[in-house]
Amino acid sequence: MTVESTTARKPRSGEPAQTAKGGQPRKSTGTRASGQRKAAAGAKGAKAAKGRAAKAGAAAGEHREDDLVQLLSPDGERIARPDYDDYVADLTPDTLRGLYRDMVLTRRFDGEATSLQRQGELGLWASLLGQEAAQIGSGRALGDDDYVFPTYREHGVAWCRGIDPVNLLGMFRGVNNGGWDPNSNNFHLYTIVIGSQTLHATGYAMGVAKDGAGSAVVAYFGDGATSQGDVAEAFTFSAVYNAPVVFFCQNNQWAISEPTERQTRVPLYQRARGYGFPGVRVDGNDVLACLAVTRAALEHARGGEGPMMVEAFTYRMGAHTTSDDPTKYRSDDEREAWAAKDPILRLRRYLEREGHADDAFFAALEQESETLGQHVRDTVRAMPDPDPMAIFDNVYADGSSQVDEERKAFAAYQASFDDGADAQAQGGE
Amino acid sequence: MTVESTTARKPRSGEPAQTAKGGQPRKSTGTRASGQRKAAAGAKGAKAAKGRAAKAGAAAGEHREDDLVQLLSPDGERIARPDYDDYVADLTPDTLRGLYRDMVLTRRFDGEATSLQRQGELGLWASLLGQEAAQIGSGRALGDDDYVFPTYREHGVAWCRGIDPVNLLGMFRGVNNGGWDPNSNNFHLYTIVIGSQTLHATGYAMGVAKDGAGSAVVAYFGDGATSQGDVAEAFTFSAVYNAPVVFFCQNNQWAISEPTERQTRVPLYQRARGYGFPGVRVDGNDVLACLAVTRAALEHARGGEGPMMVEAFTYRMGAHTTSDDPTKYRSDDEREAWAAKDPILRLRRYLEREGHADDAFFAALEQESETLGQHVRDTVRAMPDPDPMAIFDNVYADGSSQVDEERKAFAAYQASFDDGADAQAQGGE
Amino acid sequence: MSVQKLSLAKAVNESLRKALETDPKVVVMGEDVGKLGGVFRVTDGLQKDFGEERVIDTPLAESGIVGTAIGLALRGYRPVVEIQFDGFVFPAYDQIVTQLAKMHARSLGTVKMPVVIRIPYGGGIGAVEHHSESPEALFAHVAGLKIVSPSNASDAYWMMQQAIQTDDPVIFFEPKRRYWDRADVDTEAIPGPLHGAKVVREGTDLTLAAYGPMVKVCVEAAAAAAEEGKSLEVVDLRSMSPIDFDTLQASVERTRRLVVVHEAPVFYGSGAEIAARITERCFYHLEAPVLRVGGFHSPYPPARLEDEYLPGLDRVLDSVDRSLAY
Amino acid sequence: MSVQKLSLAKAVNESLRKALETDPKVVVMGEDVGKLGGVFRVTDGLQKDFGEERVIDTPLAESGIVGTAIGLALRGYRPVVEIQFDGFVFPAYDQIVTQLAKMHARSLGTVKMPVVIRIPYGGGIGAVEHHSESPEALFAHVAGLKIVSPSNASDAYWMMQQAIQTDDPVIFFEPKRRYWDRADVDTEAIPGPLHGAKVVREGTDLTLAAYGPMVKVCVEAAAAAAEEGKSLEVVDLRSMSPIDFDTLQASVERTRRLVVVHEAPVFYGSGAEIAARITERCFYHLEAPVLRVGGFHSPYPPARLEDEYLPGLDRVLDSVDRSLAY
Ligand SMILES: Cc1ncc(C[n+]2csc(CCOP(=O)(O)OP(=O)(O)O)c2C)c(N)n1
Ligand SMILES: Cc1ncc(C[n+]2csc(CCOP(=O)(O)OP(=O)(O)O)c2C)c(N)n1
Ligand SMILES: [Mg+2]
Ligand SMILES: [Mg+2]
Repeated sequence: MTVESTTARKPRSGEPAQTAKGGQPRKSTGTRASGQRKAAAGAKGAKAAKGRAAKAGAAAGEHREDDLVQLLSPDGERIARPDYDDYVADLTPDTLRGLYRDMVLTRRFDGEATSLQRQGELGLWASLLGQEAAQIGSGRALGDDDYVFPTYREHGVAWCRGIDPVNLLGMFRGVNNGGWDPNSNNFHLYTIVIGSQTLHATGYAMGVAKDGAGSAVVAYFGDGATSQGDVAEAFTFSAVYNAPVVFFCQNNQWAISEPTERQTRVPLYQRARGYGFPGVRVDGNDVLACLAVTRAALEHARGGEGPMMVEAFTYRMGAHTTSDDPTKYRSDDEREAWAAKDPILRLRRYLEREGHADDAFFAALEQESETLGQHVRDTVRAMPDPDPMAIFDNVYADGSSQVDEERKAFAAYQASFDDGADAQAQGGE
Repeated sequence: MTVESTTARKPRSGEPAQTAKGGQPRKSTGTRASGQRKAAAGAKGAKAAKGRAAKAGAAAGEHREDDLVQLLSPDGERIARPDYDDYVADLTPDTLRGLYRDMVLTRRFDGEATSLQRQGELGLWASLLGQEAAQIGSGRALGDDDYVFPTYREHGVAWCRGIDPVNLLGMFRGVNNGGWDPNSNNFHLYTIVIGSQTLHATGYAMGVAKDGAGSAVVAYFGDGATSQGDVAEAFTFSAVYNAPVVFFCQNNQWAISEPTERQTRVPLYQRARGYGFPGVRVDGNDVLACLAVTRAALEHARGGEGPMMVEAFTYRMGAHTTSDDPTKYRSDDEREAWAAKDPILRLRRYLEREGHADDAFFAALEQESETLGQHVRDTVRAMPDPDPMAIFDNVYADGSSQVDEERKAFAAYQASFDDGADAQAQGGE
Repeated sequence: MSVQKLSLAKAVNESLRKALETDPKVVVMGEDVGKLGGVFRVTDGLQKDFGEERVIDTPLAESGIVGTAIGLALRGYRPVVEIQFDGFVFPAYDQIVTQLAKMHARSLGTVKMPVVIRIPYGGGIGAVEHHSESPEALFAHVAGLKIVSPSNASDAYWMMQQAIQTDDPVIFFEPKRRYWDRADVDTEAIPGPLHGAKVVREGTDLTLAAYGPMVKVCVEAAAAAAEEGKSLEVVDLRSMSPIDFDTLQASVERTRRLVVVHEAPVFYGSGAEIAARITERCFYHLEAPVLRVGGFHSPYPPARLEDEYLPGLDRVLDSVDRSLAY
Repeated sequence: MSVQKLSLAKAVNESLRKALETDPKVVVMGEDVGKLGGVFRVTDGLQKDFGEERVIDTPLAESGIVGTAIGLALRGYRPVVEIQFDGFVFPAYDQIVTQLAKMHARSLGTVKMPVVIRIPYGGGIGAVEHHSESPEALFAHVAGLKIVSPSNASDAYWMMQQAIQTDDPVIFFEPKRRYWDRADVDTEAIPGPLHGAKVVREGTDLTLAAYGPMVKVCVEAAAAAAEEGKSLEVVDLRSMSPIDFDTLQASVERTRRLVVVHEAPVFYGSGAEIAARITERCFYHLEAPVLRVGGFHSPYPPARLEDEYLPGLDRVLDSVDRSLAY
């Protein structure tokens, strides 16, 4: 049995952000010529959404520094937010449980990956611990036709897109540099060079607009990334071309060892205004708020209003990666304080408070978690090393005589060992 | 007789932005160990300035889109601006005439350069026509210890710094890539790669702060440059380190053939806010307003408040450079409309209205213009081509065996012609 | 057959026009490529005829231009990007090297990157700093990129057609000082392979290898040498990555001597790769070491010195003589 | 005399400490260099001892780091900049190539650029993409930059001292997989010239030339070859720009054979320049073409393939045999 994301498990319905596209099965985009269909769908969606988007957009514009959008208190109480309540009004207990389930399974997967790194099965792991609400909230806001450009830490978003999380591990194990077809789930490859993908997202969104498609693009990036020139250029291009892109910044307050004050002296969401589009700060540990704000931002983009920025204010509970030692630069107190705002706990409290989930649900989920963990462990351990000749594959789509020459020489060199002809082989390292 | 800038001509006094440094003669900065002196001076200046700077800064923060700081109407009427009036309260008729003189002589120099290009004496010229007020206004706001990082069009600022304008022509003639010692006038070399110098300015300003010097740095750039990632990074670094740098953007509304809408969808001065420092939009054809706003921004920077952005809203009356043909992309009407707002005419009207200048002044200035023109023409025509061996000079400060080897080989090659030994020499191109 | 006499600039323009006509996914983008038609007028008239959605004036940010072109390619477009001058490609270097070049491999082949980056390059036009450089080696070292440079209008036309059709990123270096050189262009010919070298003049005593702007200089040098009874073969490499070593090797095996000529600095330049590889392939054939003629290890000099800096007939012939003296 | 056994990382650390102590104008800057002491702990403890004004955690923007370092240098500082990994230097490439490298020449010598850019480089540590590259050739082609790479702790210490004292920009490539290798460092020795090569093992049959991480591999290869009766000389080039061709030439004139080894791709790599120049200088001495061993023309592969990709003992010895077979 494989455990899938809540979205992938069942046809979607009743989620307003997807209304325009209803329960249509996911299709890869890429070069397909479905411009017309999407254009129509987009127009419909845009119309329906317009009013609300404008409302939320306006709200965003007036945000004060401390105006963090929050729909759930850390204790799991529902907080009224007239400007965003509409965006979660449709959530059924089932959907809420689904959000919870996705967060729990993502955390479980993440924990497994951390263990696998410790066991030497992975070379490195970048944990999302603590950022589950930001990722599941925003990830579940996406429509099938929307497209995601992640960093290297968007495991929860990948999960929402229906990527088998095991595929994410290939690059961390060192068997590939990205192990999935971006177009099969509208989820681009992980990008390690900080900020680069925001321009790809913008270009993609320019293409979406050109196609008259009604979908949107989400570019994920961190607080540290906001300092990169590329991110600023993405802001400029998207504003100038009015590209339907949502800039989703997970401000987890650290860029490796550097606190956000090393990147900015004002809250990051304010950056957007100076480029001519709205920015909103949302409680990144509140999955409902993240869902609502992302839905609003996507509507804004799909509705032809251009880019929008979301700053999800959250916290990186773990180390930057398994190579990092956070004790060198941050206090335990800070981590403790944030543990109290745990995103999963918060939704659980809400579910329990409202009576939306019972012990059976939690027990079944625990069982699913175990199954997922087993699947991850088994599959990763079975991942073979690539064939050495793979070095020469896919350097070019249309080939290159330079690669051909080197491939040939290397094959001959390799063959010289098979022959046992080469005495030096014995001295190899 | 050489014609010098108004500042260079006489010791300064009575200009409040320079009070802290009084009439001290200009000295080169660079690595000299005058930190203490300047720190002290800076502290004094900062204190005195604090009140006004805060006032102007606050005003900047509240700017609305249409809030263009203007002290002189196109007709030369003085417009009251309580937030900036203080910054020009000290101006004597003599100072006003000096500003006029600097604008006129700058325009004359610029026109000579354009002619010299047409005559084949220069390979290229980037005219500042129409931007005299932005450059003289901001340039005259500078203190001796302040440092300027220009683009390739800051001829008026160079003039204010006391650079012999002929030195600016070397790179356009093709005899060097920058013909002055930046430290002798605190005026860095022209930078052609768009935006790069804003980071140099920021780094320099970080050094100024480290030294405890009370001076400031001004980075000039265009509207097009605001799209470059480097400029955004300069904003980030200067804000994070609270570096005393003024970002002076001359929005002349064109980046070669592209109007400002290709770079932004909101007024450029708003960009600063998103990085946590104030931005002001000033009428770039109003020399008094440019002087006042730059003085305020410099005070802000010198006073330890960090960076500030000034957008001087002006217009490029000429072609981008002598290689450009603006008829391909812009209408004559636009140019006409702006001709009516001519910065020199505007100040002349004010001077005349107030009775600050008589015919004798204008006649003498005309004479000075002629002298300057003659000086420019004579000096440029006499500028020798560099020695071919100069190719190998200054590649490294500490030498390199690679350069030595190539220098030697080239010298030998050159010598082979002198010998007349090489028959091929006859076929040379 | 349809033969026209076109300048190199116009040949690129016609080729772009053809591509825009044939493939709705082709877009042209860059600074000033629209209304102005580019600072060299290479895209002249294209925006007028194909609209602002196809011929796009971009913000002044090279990383943004290439980065968004990558995104457009991911969406199924085939962007042809203009970098205004050689010296302004560096802000885009990161996107080119870490993203554009590696995306196909990173995706294990699932994603293609049909992006052409046009760069007017090289000196000889009396320009200011950053407007005369030859940075091709800085790209050729990077796997995943293809690097070409036409030397004449006909090649410019056809190589641009082929570059746009390639599913890999191609850096298309246009020899700006040859923009105004005219030649017959047969727009219905069947072109040779994009990465194939061409023997443009046959000879027996020595091979001159060049590409882009230096081909003309080499052909002229060969003519001058012929008057002195020396028979030089000239190979137009056309592609710097990959390099058609087979054609060059065949030539050198005949002539036994090779001089490589380019504008870029010799130190770590493309001549080094060619010299090293040809020496390895033709070790027993070579009568002289492969010699290199090119720019010096110095920043490109101010315009009044560029005639000294750029390899001209004299410097080429000097090296020819040095080679023949072995 | 003060000899300590230090790891290469610690040797750089001690060298930076010494520079911070001696010259108040030296500042260390980069991402995570402060409290964390860098991801490789090369700057460990420096911020604690010299404060945040001397050891500066920067925003996450490499162009900004190098660009502000240039500004600081103009103000009289001597910045030592860290780029966290080889693959992240490219956002700074424009500032390095168009500004840092050219400022001294642009100013006709009036301005100096004493900036050191430290880059941990190369593979062999099982890292993810962009963390294992060897981009030295992409800098060495650019005039105005000096490029060095130490192969051991002692050189690391001294070359860093010298690099900081140089009035030109120096790109200091640190062989990250040798960070933990320990060697004696004499902090009172008199070092050889920064750009001088060193014969680190003498031999008579063939010269192996390498720098940085590959020196160790070559020394091991020479030891293995010795057991088979082949006498290999090993030259540690130490500097890739300029290159000490004199020392290398002298070696090759003795051994008559040369194999150049580096991690970077062979195609357009530093081996090409070395092969071309040494062939020119030693044409009549060489018994075999200069052979090159290095990375392939492909993106650096995923970690599980890097042992195949990187030149190891076997591949070096294979080329030695090929050379000797001529
Ligand atoms: C261009 C570039 N420079 C440096 C790095 C090394 N690096 C990897 S992650 C990271 C910090 C990123 O911080 P942030 O953007 O906040 O994302 P987070 O890791 O916190 O999710 C750094 C400096 C990189 N990957 N790319
Ligand atoms: C990085 C870079 N890209 C392109 C160019 C070519 N170029 C020179 S000036 C210019 C327009 C600059 O516009 P703006 O910043 O508004 O300054 P202005 O010329 O209007 O004063 C361009 C595109 C350049 N110099 N540098
Ligand atoms: Mg972060
Ligand atoms: Mg402009």
